Amino acid sequence: MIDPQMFQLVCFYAFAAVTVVAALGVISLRNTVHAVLSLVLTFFSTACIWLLAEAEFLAIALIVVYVGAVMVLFLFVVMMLDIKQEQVREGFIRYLPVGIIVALVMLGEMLALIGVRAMHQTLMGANPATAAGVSNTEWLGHALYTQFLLPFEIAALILTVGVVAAVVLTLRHRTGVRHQQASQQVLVNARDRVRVVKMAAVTPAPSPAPGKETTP
Amino acid sequence: MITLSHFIVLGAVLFSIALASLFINRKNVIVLLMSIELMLLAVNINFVAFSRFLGDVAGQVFVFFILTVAAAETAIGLAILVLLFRNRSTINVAEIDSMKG
Amino acid sequence: MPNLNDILILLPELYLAAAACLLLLLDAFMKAEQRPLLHWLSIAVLLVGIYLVVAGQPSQPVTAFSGMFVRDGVAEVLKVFALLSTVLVFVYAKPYLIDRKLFVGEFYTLTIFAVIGIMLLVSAGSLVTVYLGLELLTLSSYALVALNRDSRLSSEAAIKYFVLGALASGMLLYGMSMVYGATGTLELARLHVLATQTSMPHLLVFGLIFMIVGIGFKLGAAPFHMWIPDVYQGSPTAVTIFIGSAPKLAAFGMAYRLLASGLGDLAQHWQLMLACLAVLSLAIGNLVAIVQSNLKRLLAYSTISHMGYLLLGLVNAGPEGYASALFYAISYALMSAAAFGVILALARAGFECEEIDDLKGLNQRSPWAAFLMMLVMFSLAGVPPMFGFFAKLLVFQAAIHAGFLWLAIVGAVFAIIGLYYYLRVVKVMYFDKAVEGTEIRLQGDVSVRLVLSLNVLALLALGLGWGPLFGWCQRVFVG
Amino acid sequence: MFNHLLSLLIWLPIVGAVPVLLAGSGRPNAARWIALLVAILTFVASLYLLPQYNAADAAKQLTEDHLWIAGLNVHYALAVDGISVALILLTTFVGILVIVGAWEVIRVNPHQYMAAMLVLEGLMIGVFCATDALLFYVFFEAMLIPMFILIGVWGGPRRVYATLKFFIYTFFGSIFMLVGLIYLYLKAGSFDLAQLAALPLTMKEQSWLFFAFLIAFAVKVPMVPVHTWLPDAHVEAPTGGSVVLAAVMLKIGGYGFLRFSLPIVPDASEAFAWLVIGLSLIAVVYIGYIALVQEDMKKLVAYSSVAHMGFVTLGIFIAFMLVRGAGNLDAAKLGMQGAMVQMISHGFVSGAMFSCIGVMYDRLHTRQIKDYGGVINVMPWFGFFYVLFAMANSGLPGTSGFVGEFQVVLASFQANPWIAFFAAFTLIIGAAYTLYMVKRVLWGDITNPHVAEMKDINGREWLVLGAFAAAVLALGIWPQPLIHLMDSSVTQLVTQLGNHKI
Amino acid sequence: MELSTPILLTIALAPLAGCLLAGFLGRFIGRVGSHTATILGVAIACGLSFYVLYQLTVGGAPVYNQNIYTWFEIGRYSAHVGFLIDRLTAMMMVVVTFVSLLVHVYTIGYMAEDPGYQRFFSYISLFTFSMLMLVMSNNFMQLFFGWEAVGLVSYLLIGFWYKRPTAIFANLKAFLVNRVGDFGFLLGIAGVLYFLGTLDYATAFGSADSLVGKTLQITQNTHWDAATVICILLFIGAMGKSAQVPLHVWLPDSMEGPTPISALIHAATMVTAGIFMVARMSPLYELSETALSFVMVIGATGALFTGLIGIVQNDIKRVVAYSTLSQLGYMTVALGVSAYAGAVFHLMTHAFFKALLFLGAGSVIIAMHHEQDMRYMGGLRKYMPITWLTMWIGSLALCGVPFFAGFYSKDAIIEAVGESHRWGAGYAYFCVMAGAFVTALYTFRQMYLTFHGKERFVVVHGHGHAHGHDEPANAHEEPHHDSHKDDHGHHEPGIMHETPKESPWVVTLPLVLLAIPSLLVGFFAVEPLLFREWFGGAIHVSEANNVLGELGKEFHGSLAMALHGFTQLPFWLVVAAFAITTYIYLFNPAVADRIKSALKPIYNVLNHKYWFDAVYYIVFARGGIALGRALWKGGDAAMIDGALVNGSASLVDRIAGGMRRLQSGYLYHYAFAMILGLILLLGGYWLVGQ
Repeated sequence: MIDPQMFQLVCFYAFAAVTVVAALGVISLRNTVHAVLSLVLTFFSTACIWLLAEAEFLAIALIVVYVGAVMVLFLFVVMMLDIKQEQVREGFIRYLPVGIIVALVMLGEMLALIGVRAMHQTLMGANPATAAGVSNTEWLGHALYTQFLLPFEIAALILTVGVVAAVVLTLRHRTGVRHQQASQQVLVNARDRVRVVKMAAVTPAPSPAPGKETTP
Repeated sequence: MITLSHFIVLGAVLFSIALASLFINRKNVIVLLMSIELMLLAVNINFVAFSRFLGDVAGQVFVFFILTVAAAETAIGLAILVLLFRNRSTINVAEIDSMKG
Repeated sequence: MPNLNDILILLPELYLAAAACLLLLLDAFMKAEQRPLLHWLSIAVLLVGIYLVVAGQPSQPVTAFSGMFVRDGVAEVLKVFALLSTVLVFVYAKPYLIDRKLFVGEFYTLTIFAVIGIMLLVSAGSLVTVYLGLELLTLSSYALVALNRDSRLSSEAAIKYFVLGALASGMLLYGMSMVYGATGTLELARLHVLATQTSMPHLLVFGLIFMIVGIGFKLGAAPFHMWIPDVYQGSPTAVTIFIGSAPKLAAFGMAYRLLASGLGDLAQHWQLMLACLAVLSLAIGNLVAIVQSNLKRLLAYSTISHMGYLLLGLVNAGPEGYASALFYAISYALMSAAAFGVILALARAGFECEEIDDLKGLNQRSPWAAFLMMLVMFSLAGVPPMFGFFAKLLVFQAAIHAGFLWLAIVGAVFAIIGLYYYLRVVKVMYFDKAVEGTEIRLQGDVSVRLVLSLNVLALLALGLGWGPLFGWCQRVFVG
Repeated sequence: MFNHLLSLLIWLPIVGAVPVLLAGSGRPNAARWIALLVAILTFVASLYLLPQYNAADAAKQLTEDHLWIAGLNVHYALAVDGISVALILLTTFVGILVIVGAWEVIRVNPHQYMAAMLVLEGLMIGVFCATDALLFYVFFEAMLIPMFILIGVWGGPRRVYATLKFFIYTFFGSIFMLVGLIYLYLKAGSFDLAQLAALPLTMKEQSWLFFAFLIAFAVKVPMVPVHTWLPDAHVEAPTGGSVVLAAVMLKIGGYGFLRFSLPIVPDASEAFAWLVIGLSLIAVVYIGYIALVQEDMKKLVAYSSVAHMGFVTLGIFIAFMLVRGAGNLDAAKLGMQGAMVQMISHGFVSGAMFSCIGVMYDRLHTRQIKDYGGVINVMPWFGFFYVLFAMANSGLPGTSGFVGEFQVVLASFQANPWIAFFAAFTLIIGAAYTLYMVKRVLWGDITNPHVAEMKDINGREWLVLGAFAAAVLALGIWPQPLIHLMDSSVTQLVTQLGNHKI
Repeated sequence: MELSTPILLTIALAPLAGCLLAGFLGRFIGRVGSHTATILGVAIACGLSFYVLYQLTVGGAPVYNQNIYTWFEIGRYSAHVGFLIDRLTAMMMVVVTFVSLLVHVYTIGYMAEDPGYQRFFSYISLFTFSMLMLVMSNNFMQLFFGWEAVGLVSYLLIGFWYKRPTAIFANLKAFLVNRVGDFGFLLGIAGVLYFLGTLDYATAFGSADSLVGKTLQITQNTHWDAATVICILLFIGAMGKSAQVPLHVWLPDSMEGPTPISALIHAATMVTAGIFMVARMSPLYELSETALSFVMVIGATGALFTGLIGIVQNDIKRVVAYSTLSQLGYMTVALGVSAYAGAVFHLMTHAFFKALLFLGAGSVIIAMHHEQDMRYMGGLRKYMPITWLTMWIGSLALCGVPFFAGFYSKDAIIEAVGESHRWGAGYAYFCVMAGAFVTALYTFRQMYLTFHGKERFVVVHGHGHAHGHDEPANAHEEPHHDSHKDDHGHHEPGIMHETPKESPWVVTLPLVLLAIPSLLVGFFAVEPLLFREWFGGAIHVSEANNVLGELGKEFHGSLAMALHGFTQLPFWLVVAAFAITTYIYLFNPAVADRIKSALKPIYNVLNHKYWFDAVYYIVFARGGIALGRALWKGGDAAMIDGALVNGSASLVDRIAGGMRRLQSGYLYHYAFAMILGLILLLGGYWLVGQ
């Protein structure tokens, strides 16, 4: 019988490894679409790790909100913008050493200050939600609508702002666009439509048909 | 046995990766946006872990809000990105230097 | 559970949120010609907001929504001046927006949302509220910066602001997570209590450092200042004026809430860190401003240096220091509003009045505008009897009192260097000959001129009678 | 109202500047007349100080004290002693003359010029009245603004460099004083000068504070080596600006030493008196030589100002050697009175010299000595005044220039003969540079045809120069009234020097 | 009967009133009005001075010593304006006002055609006022006032013809050299105040004895005797004003001024102020042998060596000027041997005969139409007999021929020096003795060249000639001289357009009036002044130093003294000089040139006036300007402004320029900065905080 705790640990390491590798992929993959997909993988594995921590609601929310919405948005934008692939990774290698050094220094300082050793003694206790006799979602939901009511409302405002901002930034009332105006079409006179121009009879030079050029 | 430090170290590693990405990526703004997502993810891992280990709900609620805000933030960020691309026809970070000094 | 009392305490914010939504709706159904109505309505909304803030102010600090929201004197002062400076922003911005076809309802609604963010931030009783208030403010700001959608500079500024802002938020959050981990609470009041009892003091300081980065970013203190020049320059001036005024109050509020209300007992740690930030800000702000030719950019660097002075007050880490920093933030918001106000009033379609040289010979063309700008510059430079001088005096005093005499001397030295570029602006206006063929004078209607004049003269008047205001600032920290 | 005489003196010109400004460029004459009226009213009001002020009483008088800023215990506190009264009278006197002197000369925006002058006058009076250190500082710094404008707008070709240099130099000096004042406030809980004077301070504190004060006032005086702003500022300033700058503003430096360095940090002042004395003597000799070779008249007079102000600082600081070294209070008083008389006298003489140069400049539009020569041929009346002021500048007895120098030399001999030796050197070098200029400008045959076209001074210029001449002679012939006016104040100041703080 | 203050005030102020009238209202009251006003003023002063003298000597009035008003009063130190009228003062007042009055009158003729007529009268009246203030003073402050005021007037008058480069060079030089003296004088006064605590004569002299034994610390180990320091410092002032070597260089140049001025200021009165001052300070000088020796040696050097220069001068006024220098030397020697009365006596006689000589020279100059070079004169005796005669009287007085005024004073000095045993007295005796010979040499040479021999000018009738300007003196080594232009088209040297003629009465009358005292004053005054303690308390001589007292024992009346004089060496030296000059200039003029070439080196030395001027010019004028320029460019411009002020500004600029590059515009740099900031904060805490 596998020790459930050991199993959890193995799972944790597996998901953590995937998370880190995928995260590295996010920042190093040449193709932006691949990078986005790598990020999706990161989120997935993180969600799994959260499941290990018995934060089911957030794990699901992460996948639903992030993978389902945000990442799609990313992909949409990546597709929309016509980015030249060759250029996007230029210089990556050149600055990689600096990046690694900085990241390592950062990590070193962080780990040193966090006091990892002390935390290593901290074991996961009983699930507080279970202890309270509710599910994780209920547990969260209760807090959210009582203690955290105000933040919840603020979050609503923030989303409103997000909508307004996205709209004001991207919605265009294009002035150059020609709409069909039926009333004017109806009112038009024939002579306004056609102008008869008299021309000398000249043999036109052979030239390619205009239609052919436009086809890609 | 999963301890708190496992989570925190994972968060720290992700955070460091995201930070490093921010300045070794010199061509693509989208990667920067994704790095920021990574960073928030690291934060979220921390919060979830602390919440779980402390047995306190607030951390997980905070994660909920972070996710919400991050979504809105991403929407705005991408909108700005689109604007940028429309105005300059590039999202190359190294070319966004009209203002300096 | 929240009750009616909670609602009453939150009334100004709720009112503003409702009003903002209404304005948003109104705008959707409004014709372009009717938009001035929106302008006046927005101003009225803010003014009523001020009234609600002041009128409903409880005599003792009260909390609402499970301690998420604190309504105390500090919040009151900050809110009043944030609202007030936003009123100024609206007044000054109108002609500019009209000239540039940016006169859209979203400017007003987004700004009001940002102000709500500020109000929530400065009233925050919990790290969550801090974060959400901050995000409400910054997200609105991102959008405002990019408001001029066809401008290369605007979008560049917006993306820089966005990426760096998100980075800063990330760091702030990381710090919050650590603080949470160390203390197990998000409530500032409890944090204050638990901070001394934690078994992981290093973790706490570690979190503190990350939070200081977030605060430094919001203030625009070096080395987290890099966004300021580009954003100030790239944004439409009507937005720059907003970013340059009310959010500085918010940044002070945030610093106060996090550092003083939350982690006041770690002062010995953050004092020195803020001192370092202050020195760097003073140096970078003042020095680099010297070589600027763009007026907005110059003011941006001047902002950085001013935040350095504000930090001088904060390092005191006591009531008098907070009072002086608050005083400084107020003075800076008013001065900044006035400075950009003059620029806005001088700009017109096809003429941004952004370059320092655009002000050449202003005294010949428009003596009053030149006079106003001169007063503002002297105030920013800290020459008595202007308001700005006394603000500096107070932060110097606070720093010295806390034993940071060297810091005050550094501040003094950089004040001299700073003087140079402010004087350069005055020089251009007064001593240089106007360029032939340019026409530069005050634009806009009576309201702009009147309010602008009042704003600038207030800098002088407050210089002569800053006692009551300072008294107010002092009182809110004593109780 | 007479409880508020000092406030009246300060605010009358400042408030009076508003209608002047409002008169606008459209009605320059109205602006001029209003300005003159205000200046005259101020002068008349300042004359009222004389009967009001009791010279026999050493205490500060005509006190006004209102709490200004409760939070910092800052007071709007005004009071005068004899020294202040003398300097205020000088200010209001010069105030009229610069207005008259600028009458037709300033053509561009005369209303702004006049308004700036009036504001400046009010602020300078404020400096001399303030008994609260912060109030003093406010006036002290605010003064820079109108002066900055005066030089920058109506100045010469290099005015921008000059005025920036002026402003930044002075600001540089005073900002450290501000830090020092805050430090003192934190110790004393008040900015009141009397309380600061009574504050015990260690030698280390005193030394730091001493240098904070020194740098502020040394720049203002100006003392070597922080004097280089002065020649530039003078050369580029309009005549009126130069007059005010030389006649009154420099005095504020000397006044500052009396009000701050001496009472607040007496022991450090004693310890570093050698430094100030040394710099003063360098000012006399070194600057004298530099003045000798100046080719620009204003620069020359500016340098001579530095040299003359050297006597002021010398007279003030030998007091320490005399009081604490020799125990000779009377000699210290003599030196300090000499310094004070020198201040007042230099106000008249330098003001007059700059007015003279202005008269010539208005006619020929150059200040280069080489462009002149033989001016006396066409401007005999002007020549009379010019020679008179030149002689006063070189310290001829019978003119005011002599009195202070004489007293300071007499007093410094008591301190140390060598000090007197170098100080008396001014007799030679001062005469050399002044008369060398007179020789090249006034005497000789006319070589520049433009000089031949110069007209002698008109009635307005007569009035200005005549008033200066009257003052120069009156003070030179009978200085006792002035000395009596300041006597009790100086006595008290000197007596206080004997009190050690540590 | 006591002297009344109003009278004394009138004496001082009457000339001032005249001065102001002529100066400020000259244009309205005209020439006649001006000279009337000023002459009236001086005449009043002169008359009242005689009255005062009479009161003091005959009327038995006590010494007047009162303050008029307080100049300043600070603690125990005070300075007043007041008068001390004793016999010394009274004598000086009479001399000053009398000579001044005559010069005023003379000026009517001399300056008749000068456009600056009123101005001139105003100046000389101002001078009279200043000189009276000087001599009447009862304290050091007022003394210094008068001292400088006469310097001012001297400055104005030397530069009276301000168009001339030489004149304005000379007046600047005069003022500055005087200032060098005043420098010492002021320090001397400061010393008096330091040691005696007062500026009042009476008090100071009264406590003079307290100086004995006091010292002044000069360096750590050097202490100088107080009295010596004070006296030498004061004497430095006298050296400037009374043109003692080496501060004598201004006096010859001062001849650029109109001749009446040369007579009044630069011969009779102002230059003797130094002598008067030392005599006045005799209570102090008596305390210091060293100082007196110093005075004596300086005086003796001047007496001989400046006289020697006179021999080679060709300008008629310059001869007299050098003679003045020499005679001032005599007076100074007398002071140096404590024969103060002798010095003052010589001062008085000299005032008369030297004024006479100057005015005579002026008369000649008028007649020669402003030609001053004696080489173009000769044989003028027949054209201007009064001038000739009076000038001979003056010359003989100058040479010290018995019975003439100069004899009594000069002989007394020589004898007094002979009596003295002071350090340096031997040298001084030689100098004054040789000086007597030299004096006679240049005096007779001058008289012969001017009045005797054959005419060295040609009269070409034709067109008239405008008077009004003296011509500059002969070539001398002033740098500005070359640039000098003849301002009214002067004739060729030696060409006259009309015959010389005797001057008008306003000119000759003063000559005659001065000739009388030059002849007689010595005979009558010698006994009381020198030997009968006439000055009373005004002059103090300690018993040990009383050389005049020694001489007095052998004095048996003026007549006997004169007769005795014929047997003395000085007289025979004069005779010898007379013989030599008579031979050379009257009979064999060619000898002069031969001697000149034979003694070329000595001639050169004399002609260049021992190179004093040249050295001073190079060292002080040029050197001062070079030093000033070096300090200016090197110190102010390069070091303070260049390195410190602009240097720090450009340093700030450069740093700013460097720092702005940090703001590169690249997002990744911005992010990097933030991260770096974070890392540093963390690292800082890691290192420091833990």
